[in-house]
Amino acid sequence: MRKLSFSMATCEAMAEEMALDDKIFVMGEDLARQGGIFGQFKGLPEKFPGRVIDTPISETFIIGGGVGAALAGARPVVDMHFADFIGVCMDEIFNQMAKVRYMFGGQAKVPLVLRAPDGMTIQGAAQHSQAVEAWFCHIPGIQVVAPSNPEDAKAVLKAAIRSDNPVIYFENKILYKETAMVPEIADEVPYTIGKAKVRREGKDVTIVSYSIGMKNALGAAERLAKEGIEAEVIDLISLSPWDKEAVLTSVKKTHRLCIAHEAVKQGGFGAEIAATVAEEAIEYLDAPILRYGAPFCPIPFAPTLEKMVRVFPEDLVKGIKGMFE
Amino acid sequence: MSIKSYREATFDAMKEEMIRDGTVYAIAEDINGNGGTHGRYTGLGEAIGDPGRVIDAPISEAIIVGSAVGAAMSGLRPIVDLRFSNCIPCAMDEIVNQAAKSRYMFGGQAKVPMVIRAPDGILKMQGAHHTDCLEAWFTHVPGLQVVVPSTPAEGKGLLKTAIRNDNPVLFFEHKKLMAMTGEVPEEDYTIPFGKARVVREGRDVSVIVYGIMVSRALEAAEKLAAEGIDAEIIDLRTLSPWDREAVLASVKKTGRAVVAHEAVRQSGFGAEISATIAEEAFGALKAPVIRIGAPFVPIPMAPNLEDLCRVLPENIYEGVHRALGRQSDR
Amino acid sequence: MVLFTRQELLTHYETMVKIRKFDLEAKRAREANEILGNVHVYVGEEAIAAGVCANLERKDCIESTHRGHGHTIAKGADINAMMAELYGKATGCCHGKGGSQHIADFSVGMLGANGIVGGGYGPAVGAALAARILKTGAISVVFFGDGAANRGTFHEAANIAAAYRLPVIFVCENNTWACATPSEVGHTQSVTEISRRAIGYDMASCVVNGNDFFAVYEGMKKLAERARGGEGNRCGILECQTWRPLGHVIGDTQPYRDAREAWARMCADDCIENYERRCIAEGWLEKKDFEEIQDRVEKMIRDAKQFAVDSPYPDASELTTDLYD
Amino acid sequence: MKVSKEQALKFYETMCLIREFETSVKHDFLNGEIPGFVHLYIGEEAVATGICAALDDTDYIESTHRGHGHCIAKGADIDRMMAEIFGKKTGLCKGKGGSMHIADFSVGMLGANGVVGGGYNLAAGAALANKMILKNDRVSVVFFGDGASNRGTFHEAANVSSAWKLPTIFVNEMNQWASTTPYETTTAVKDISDRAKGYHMPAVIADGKNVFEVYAAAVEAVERARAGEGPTFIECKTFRVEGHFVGDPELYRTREYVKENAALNDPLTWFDRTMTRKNGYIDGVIEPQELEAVRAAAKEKIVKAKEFAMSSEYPDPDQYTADLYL
Repeated sequence: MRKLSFSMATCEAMAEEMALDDKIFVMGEDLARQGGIFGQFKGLPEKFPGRVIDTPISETFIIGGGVGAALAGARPVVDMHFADFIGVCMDEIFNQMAKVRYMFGGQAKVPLVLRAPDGMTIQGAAQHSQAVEAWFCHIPGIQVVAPSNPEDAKAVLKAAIRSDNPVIYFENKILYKETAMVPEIADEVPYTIGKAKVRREGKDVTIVSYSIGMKNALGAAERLAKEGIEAEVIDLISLSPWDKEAVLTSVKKTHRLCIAHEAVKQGGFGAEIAATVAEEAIEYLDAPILRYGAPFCPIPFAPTLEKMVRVFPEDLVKGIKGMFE
Repeated sequence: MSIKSYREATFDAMKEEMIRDGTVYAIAEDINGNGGTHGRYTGLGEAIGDPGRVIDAPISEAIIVGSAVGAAMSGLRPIVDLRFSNCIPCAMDEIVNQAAKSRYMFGGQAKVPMVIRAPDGILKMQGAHHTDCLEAWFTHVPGLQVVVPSTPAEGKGLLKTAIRNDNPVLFFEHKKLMAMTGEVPEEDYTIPFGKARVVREGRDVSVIVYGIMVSRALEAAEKLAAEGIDAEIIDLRTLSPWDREAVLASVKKTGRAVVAHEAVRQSGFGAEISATIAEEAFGALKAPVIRIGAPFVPIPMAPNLEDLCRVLPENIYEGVHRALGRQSDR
Repeated sequence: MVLFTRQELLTHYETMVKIRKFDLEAKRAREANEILGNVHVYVGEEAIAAGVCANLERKDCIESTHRGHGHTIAKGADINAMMAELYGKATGCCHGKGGSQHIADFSVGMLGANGIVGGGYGPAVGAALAARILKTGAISVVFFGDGAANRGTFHEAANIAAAYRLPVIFVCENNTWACATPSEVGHTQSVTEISRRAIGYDMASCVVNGNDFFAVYEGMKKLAERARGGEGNRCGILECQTWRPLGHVIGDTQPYRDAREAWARMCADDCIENYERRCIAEGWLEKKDFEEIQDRVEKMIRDAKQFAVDSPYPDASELTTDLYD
Repeated sequence: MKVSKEQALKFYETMCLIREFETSVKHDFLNGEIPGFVHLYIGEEAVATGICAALDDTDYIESTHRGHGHCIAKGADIDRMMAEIFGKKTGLCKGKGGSMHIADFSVGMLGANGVVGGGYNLAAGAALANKMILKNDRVSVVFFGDGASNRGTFHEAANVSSAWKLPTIFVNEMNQWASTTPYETTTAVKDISDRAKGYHMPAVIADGKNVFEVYAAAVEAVERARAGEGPTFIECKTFRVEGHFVGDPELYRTREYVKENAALNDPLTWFDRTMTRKNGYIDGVIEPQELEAVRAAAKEKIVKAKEFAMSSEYPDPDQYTADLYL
């Protein structure tokens, strides 16, 4: 165990896996010289000469090329610079990456990891702040993960790299600087994609979140504890597939559900969680499901406006206390 | 009134709007070659007496949409056709980062009045690259409006609204609609966005649908009526904005809800509807909210596998029975 | 060589100085955290925006890049509103919703900076199409960097502009750096002169020294006249070879190159000094003309900053305005 | 360049197989036995044949929606191809792909593509993997039409292939029609291969009806690619005889126009005419009856393939979620 930042934890995961398998390579913009714009690839170019490749600003190639490389037997990890740019290569993700294996009846496999730094920083404005994970949960053929802390960052990335499926790895830009104790992981399977973790046990209400949203979930749980409400906090970690059972089990225990994410509320992944519970465990609920997400507008630049699109622990606290009135 | 196919009804809508307003133009691949997919544009240039406003585009989706954004910001009202919903991802950035955001980012200086028409849905063995229903993505994008018409008459009125409306609109049309015929008013009319219509009144269960699913729900309702089950069917018409009030009012009346669409079930728009009901009509719910959508796979080619991905009247019928069967013991 | 009137010479000089001082102030303010978010400055490339826009009329449209302050000023935007926008104030040209990276002033045909590299081609082509259908006689200019030249959107736009005979001028600001990656042949670039690609679209092209206002002006003049003069393929590529003396974005420590050298290289070939030298050598202007303008602009920028600082932030109620009509 | 008579006959066999295959598919589609979308390669046979003859089984090709010809030329099993087009479980893709997504990875055919211009980046990526990561000398070929040449994906793949000297070969099938649009109305250049100049990429124009000329161009490109000298652009001037898809009413062009151009560009009649006389491509000539024998054998094979397809089962319903995740 030693203290590592989220971004260093991802570097470590990459380095360990690349050392184990020389079919793994990294491709993206600004990697070789700068180690990624958030330092999330630092040291790799030196450690693995020739296996960290600077691409032009050609996202359709970064993904499409990654898919082709995977089809040819390599194991690419590609970087999307900002998740906001993912729309630029949506076709390569949706029509190629996600479908080739299925369309071709299992002849192909696409062991590719797409690293996508997402979320709001400070005044990043409309095109550098988005959380778009929900789109990809609607796409059969890819897996979607979004870890919330350095330890998971490493374990989940290792699992993603070892997976023979295409995985989109959302890494929140604010979380990069978070530090925490991270264990050296030996060679055993570090994490099983699709499994959630109960971060905090509780009996009164279930709070479900992932990625940066966990700050709100845990923050709210602490405040609620002071008022005698014991919240159970579930970190989904993986969104597609997602750990339905973990959520249902918890809700059947607590009878209350609160969901929070940074992404726009309408059409967000929170809706999938709420809808699933409404269909499979509604008879256990003692209160309406609460869902928190950004209001329905792009991320504005001005600080006064930007504050309005963020979700804060206080919002959850207020809503959850309402469940008990 | 006269009987028209969906194709003819929407053609009339474009024709009338393009004659009325010289700033409306249509651009697509093959638009003059074969009238675009399903011949929805055949003869449009001549019909409006101005072939220059019906433009053949290269196979360059990014620029077809991107240029439409620029043209719209410069005073035109483009109708962009992307042939198949699966071509949308080729222009995803132009839609979500340019069309949707320009007005907002630039503080209202710009406006982007454009319509993107995209035929979608399963027809017959077209494989995984020509059939997906992608509406859910765009309901998650502030700045866009999403329309999914269900009949020829609806198609005409909604398309006219979309063309006159000053926002970027995604107009999803199920391929099975194209040849569907129905009564279409001759006169000039529009249908407001965000206002659902109750297609069939009922007291036992609310069936919330849109697009092609409306006719399938009606079919299911007939079968249910024969068993004495009275289903209320709501056609959302537009998904963003969507008529929460109408849905909530109906569910509060019936106490039961079934939501159905042809898109993949996981993270589809049905989830938003169902989640909203669970939040805001919770007290009125007598049963779980049933959600029906395609299984979590791309569309396979083999006809028998393909059929497993369709959402048909029997699926809705069966869903209603599930809603009625499992009473909530709350 | 065109002969400028004394007034024109002074105006062009003032434009360049205005851009330089505006961006140095923006740099200072960002480094002092008086403004936040991504700020990309145009220092060193002033002659391009000035030389290109000097050939444009108000009705002509420009599509800018993430490095857009220079283009906005050269096209005639109000610098008070611009500075206020950088501060995210209600008085900003985008009411504080856009910020540096999404700055725009439609009243002078500046259709917006773009956070998406290569996102401007489409709108520029569309604006030209609109000009044709509305018969306004306007032409469009899209600025793009050597990095953006590798986006597929360039190819699609160039082809369509040429195939439709639209009056679009593609102005490449080849400053040799794509963010942290050098645009070297064999690294991420396949051609030394991006304008070579004009051949593939049967387009006119012209390569000029981007640090020489007069060369840029001349090159642009030729292409603009061709674009306005009706017949045949009316679009063209103007490649301006220049240099990016500062980091990609303010706060970029430039681990990928020697920052001091990068700055020194500009000082040795500064477009503003080149302009002064030429004017004095030709006996067109004198030193005091320049000093007089320098002082005047100095004050303008100070006032602009004051205006920005004094302006209020947008009211929270503005959050969802300017989204739908 | 000269080739052996055997090689020439091999070319002919492949071209006949493609022609017979497509003719049979067209027939079965029109009488309703094959549903979905089917795009025919009739008239362009010499391109796939000449290019693939220069490749090894371990080399890759990325195909298009008009992919049957590429698939056959690359050596895919014809019975299983036909079964796939009928959506049967014995198909190359177990009935999941169909005509537009046909693929046979066992012979390096990385798939037809329903997205126009979807193949460039995949091919360039395979080339990158082989050259820079797996360190072998395999080459990748991407076929694309004049319409697809306007997709931005071409630009991105061409630039990286040249910048990194990847073993990617861009084979443009200039068949003059982007589905229903004559290429000149939406394409800014006469010779699409001119675009190679924008990437410092060598380019050559080949007569698409002349399998020898195509083959020669391919051999040179493959040598260059294997030698690490980077990509090549081969533009094959050909003509799309059939509609964009089977059932296309072709309102956009006249019968006469099609007949005339089909006759001018047909690779099989050209081959017959040229080989039965003294010519610069082989020593001696090929007798008409030898050609007839090849044609007959091809017909025979296709009849068998159809029987195989018809007699095969549809996939078991429980297979619909298979082959998605590992």
